Amino acid sequence: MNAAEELKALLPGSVISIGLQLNKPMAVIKKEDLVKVAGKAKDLGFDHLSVVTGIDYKDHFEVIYNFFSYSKKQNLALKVNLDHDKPEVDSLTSLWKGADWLERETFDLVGIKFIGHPNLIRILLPDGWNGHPLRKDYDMNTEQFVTIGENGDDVVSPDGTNLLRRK
Amino acid sequence: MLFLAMWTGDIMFANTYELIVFILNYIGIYDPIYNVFKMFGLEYLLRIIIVLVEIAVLFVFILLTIMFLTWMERKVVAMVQARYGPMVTGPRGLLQPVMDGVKLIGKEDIIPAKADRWVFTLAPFLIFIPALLVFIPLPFGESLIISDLNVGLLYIIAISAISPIAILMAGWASNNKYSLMGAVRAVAQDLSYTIPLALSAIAVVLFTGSLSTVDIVTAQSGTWFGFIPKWFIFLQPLGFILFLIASIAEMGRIPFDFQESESELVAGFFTEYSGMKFAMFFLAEYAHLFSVSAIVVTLFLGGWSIPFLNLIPATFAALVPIISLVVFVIKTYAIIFFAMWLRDTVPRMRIDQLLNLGWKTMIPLALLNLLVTALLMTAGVF
Amino acid sequence: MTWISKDWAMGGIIKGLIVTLKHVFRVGNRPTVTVQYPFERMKVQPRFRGLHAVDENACIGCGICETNCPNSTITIVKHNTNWYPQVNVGMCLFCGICVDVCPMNAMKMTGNYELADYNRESLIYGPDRLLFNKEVNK
Amino acid sequence: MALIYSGGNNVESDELFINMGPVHPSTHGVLRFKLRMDGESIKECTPVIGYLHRGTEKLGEMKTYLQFIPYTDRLDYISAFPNNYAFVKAVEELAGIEVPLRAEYIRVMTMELNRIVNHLVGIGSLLMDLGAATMIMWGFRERENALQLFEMLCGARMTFNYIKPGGVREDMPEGFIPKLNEFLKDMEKRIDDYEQLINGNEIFHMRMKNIGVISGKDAVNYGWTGPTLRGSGVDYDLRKYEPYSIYPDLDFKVCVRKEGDSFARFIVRMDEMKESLHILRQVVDNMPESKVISSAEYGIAPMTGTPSSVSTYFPRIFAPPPGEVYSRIEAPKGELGFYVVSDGTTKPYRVKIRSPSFCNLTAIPSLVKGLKIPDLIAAFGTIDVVLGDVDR
Repeated sequence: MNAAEELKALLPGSVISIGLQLNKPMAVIKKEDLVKVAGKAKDLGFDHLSVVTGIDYKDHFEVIYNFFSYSKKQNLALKVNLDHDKPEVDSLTSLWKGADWLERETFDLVGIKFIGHPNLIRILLPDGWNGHPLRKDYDMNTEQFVTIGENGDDVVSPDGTNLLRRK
Repeated sequence: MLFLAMWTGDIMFANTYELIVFILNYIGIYDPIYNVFKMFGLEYLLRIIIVLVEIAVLFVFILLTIMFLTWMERKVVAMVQARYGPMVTGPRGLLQPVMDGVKLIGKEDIIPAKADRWVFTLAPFLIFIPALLVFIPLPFGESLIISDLNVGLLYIIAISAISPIAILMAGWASNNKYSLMGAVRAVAQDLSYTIPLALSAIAVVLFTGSLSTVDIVTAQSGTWFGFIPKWFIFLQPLGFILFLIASIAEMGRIPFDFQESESELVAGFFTEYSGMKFAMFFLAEYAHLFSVSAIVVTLFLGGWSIPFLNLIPATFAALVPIISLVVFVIKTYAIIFFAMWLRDTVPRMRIDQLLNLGWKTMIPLALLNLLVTALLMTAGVF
Repeated sequence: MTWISKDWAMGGIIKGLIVTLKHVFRVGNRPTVTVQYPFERMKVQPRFRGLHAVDENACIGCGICETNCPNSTITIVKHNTNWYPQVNVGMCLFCGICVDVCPMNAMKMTGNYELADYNRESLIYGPDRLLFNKEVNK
Repeated sequence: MALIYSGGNNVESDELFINMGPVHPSTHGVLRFKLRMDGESIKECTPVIGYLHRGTEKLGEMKTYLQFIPYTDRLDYISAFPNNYAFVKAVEELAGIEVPLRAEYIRVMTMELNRIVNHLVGIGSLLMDLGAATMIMWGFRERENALQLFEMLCGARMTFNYIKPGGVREDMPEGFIPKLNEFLKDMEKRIDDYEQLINGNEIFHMRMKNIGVISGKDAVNYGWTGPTLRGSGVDYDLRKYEPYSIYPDLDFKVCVRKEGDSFARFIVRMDEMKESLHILRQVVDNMPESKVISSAEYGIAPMTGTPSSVSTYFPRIFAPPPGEVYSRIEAPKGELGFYVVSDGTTKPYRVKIRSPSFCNLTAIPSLVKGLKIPDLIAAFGTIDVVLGDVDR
């Protein structure tokens, strides 16, 4: 019995389906129950949150959490499906401190809101950037210009008026 | 004949002025010149001219030494790090300091907009001039001393205490947080390390009973049992180690280079300086390196005194001032090499660890050293 | 003084000083390794991926290198009567994919790595600068 | 900066805000720390990243699988082979490609060499930040030898593009193994030199011991991996416990230290270099003979072939079947993972990079709270991040 099946047995209401992500067990879960299932997974020994991936499938978003258990040497992936209009899911920062930046990055690049995240601001792109680049509908042809403002913050403008030296 | 007398120590000149007058007399041109000046009633002018000439010679010597030291530093670092170091300018890169100077002179002199202009401009001078003034009472060789002050050691310690003020001025006036932190660190460091420095110097003064540097050096001439030089390092091993560590801290070199620790504070108190002003800090740093090493040599390694004087044939007696100068320079360079060598080996300490070391370890040890020395002297052991 | 309770002898530092001194005097296979660059150069390995070279006879101007270039570095331009690649070295990743994909083995990369220039235009290497075999052909 | 006597025994000072970076000698690139300082001690540290963001993940969606490999070189540019391999491993798992044994040996060889290179640079720059510039020069001397080997092998010194789906780009050239053996022999003596120079140095101990302490549990919680995690006493190495490639056949031990401070992380790196040398010796001894790429479909016309000889032409279209995979390896800096989603076309639908530097940097704010700026530098140096890897 792999970890996904174990989870299914423990929380039958929350796990929608189980499957394999190639050769690693994966469970698709309800987005409302993410924290509950992840907490259960942590109790099962999955103490390492390896990565948080957000994927834009045009009609819906998927967020995939890859866990690993140092004690059992097993993998586990949890997947939640989100509506395209309202990409929101609970934050795992209460369980894993390492989720902080991973979720911020997913918010920054894919635009998924993590409810309950203490500091959900952009991390790689400057504050005020328009759009989330890893969405499939991101407009790549519009230029955005960034400078450092008076108090050290990033200033973004669409036409480059804030640049000291125009190109 | 007279040189022979000099060599045996019967005649010693108090300072270089008298040596020059003696030499001029010896070759017979002093009186004609003196008479020319006397004609116009300007005898004092001749004295001033001679003193100015010797100061000029000294400063040129110091500046050349500094330039050589910058080259040497880079070469030693390069040797440790399996590199060549400067190789292009001049033979084996010897003219590199000249090129550096030319480059720095050619640079734009930037004063930050919000800097305190006057203090900012004054600070490099205030650090550079004391760095040169320290050399006034330092004996470079027999009779080779500008002025044998009877408070020579005190003068040296007092003059080198000016540099923290200049550093604080530079750090404050730059209006830069890194500069300010560097300056505050430098002041804290200098304050805490001048104390063990002075305390271990006092232990030496106990032996000589005089603050005059010439007296200190003279007290170290000769040998015990014919083969151990009478250097104070053998009487004061702990004092020597404390003085060496404290003087490396005074120089502000790794492992104690907090004033400019480049990986933490970018460049410390001279972050905002450029061009010639930066060059002054740079030169002052190496002047410090040379002067502090010279002081270590004077206090603990016998200064210019030649331990095995009797091995020098009497025919070379005329060269005694030159030989003593060479001996002094060699000893000084040994200390400088040690400082450079240490710099390439150890990482930097942390500022609180440095202050801990200074206040909690070095000052008690220096006091203990002083106490033991005084007790042993009272008991008549020395 | 508890913070420095042990290691009073500073044995570690003395050990380190000995090692650095060995380097100063180059004791035991610790030679100077720097190469004085403008005066002497390092030997470039035969596989080095530097500036491109295009075999004039082999190149058929098919444009496979153009489509496979990750950075759109290569464009096919007309040179004399035939079509040859033109490489914008300023954008090149020097990944060697163009060499891998060339069906005729016409593209290769030379050991020329000194490609700095004064403006961006001169970084665009046209066929006139990339083709070899030219003289041999005549 | 004025001292305010606030009553009682507490002397408090005004807060000082320091902007450390993005241009600063010891932030290893363009990292920026916003520091709220109380005198010299750090009250709050906020890392600001993204100054080197190049949109590698977006680029991954726009390039074909083969075209994306050169871009992985630019993530962690100090150790690019593991980046190559991590992506290629994901693609191979996705497409089910068999890899010849010799190719796997060459891959492991390059990755272990790269681990040595990475640790040399990591230790060197740590020591340079602490003020001992000698180590980085010595490290770069050995690194240069390794880079020469890389150049010999694949023609590039840092950005290799060498590991391809199905194998490696080219077989080893003539005279590579003797040169590698020479390097290995040399390296042992050099590591002794390093240990003599640094390991016992009392000042180094003062700077590193009990600085930036993190317990194993916290380290796992923060998502730390690699040498940083092993410095905290967690015995984990993907090469050992989730083995890939030929690592199951190799004999090596996982270097673990219990202390969890900066010194432990440093020592783990030092020991790993020795283990890598051990692995390399086994790889060289057991190098099998076979082809180095399984199918020419993914590859590669011989680079040194005679010009104008017509090689067989392939329509080099490589499209893995639809699916998704998360594949991770033990890169020198920690766990490097690639999440690749294929929709059956020649370009990945989504590439997500789990970079070790990014995740290891997460813990910095809590790691350095209450320490001083020099300790921040020491702790940061032992985490050993490369900003190309953080910002991607």
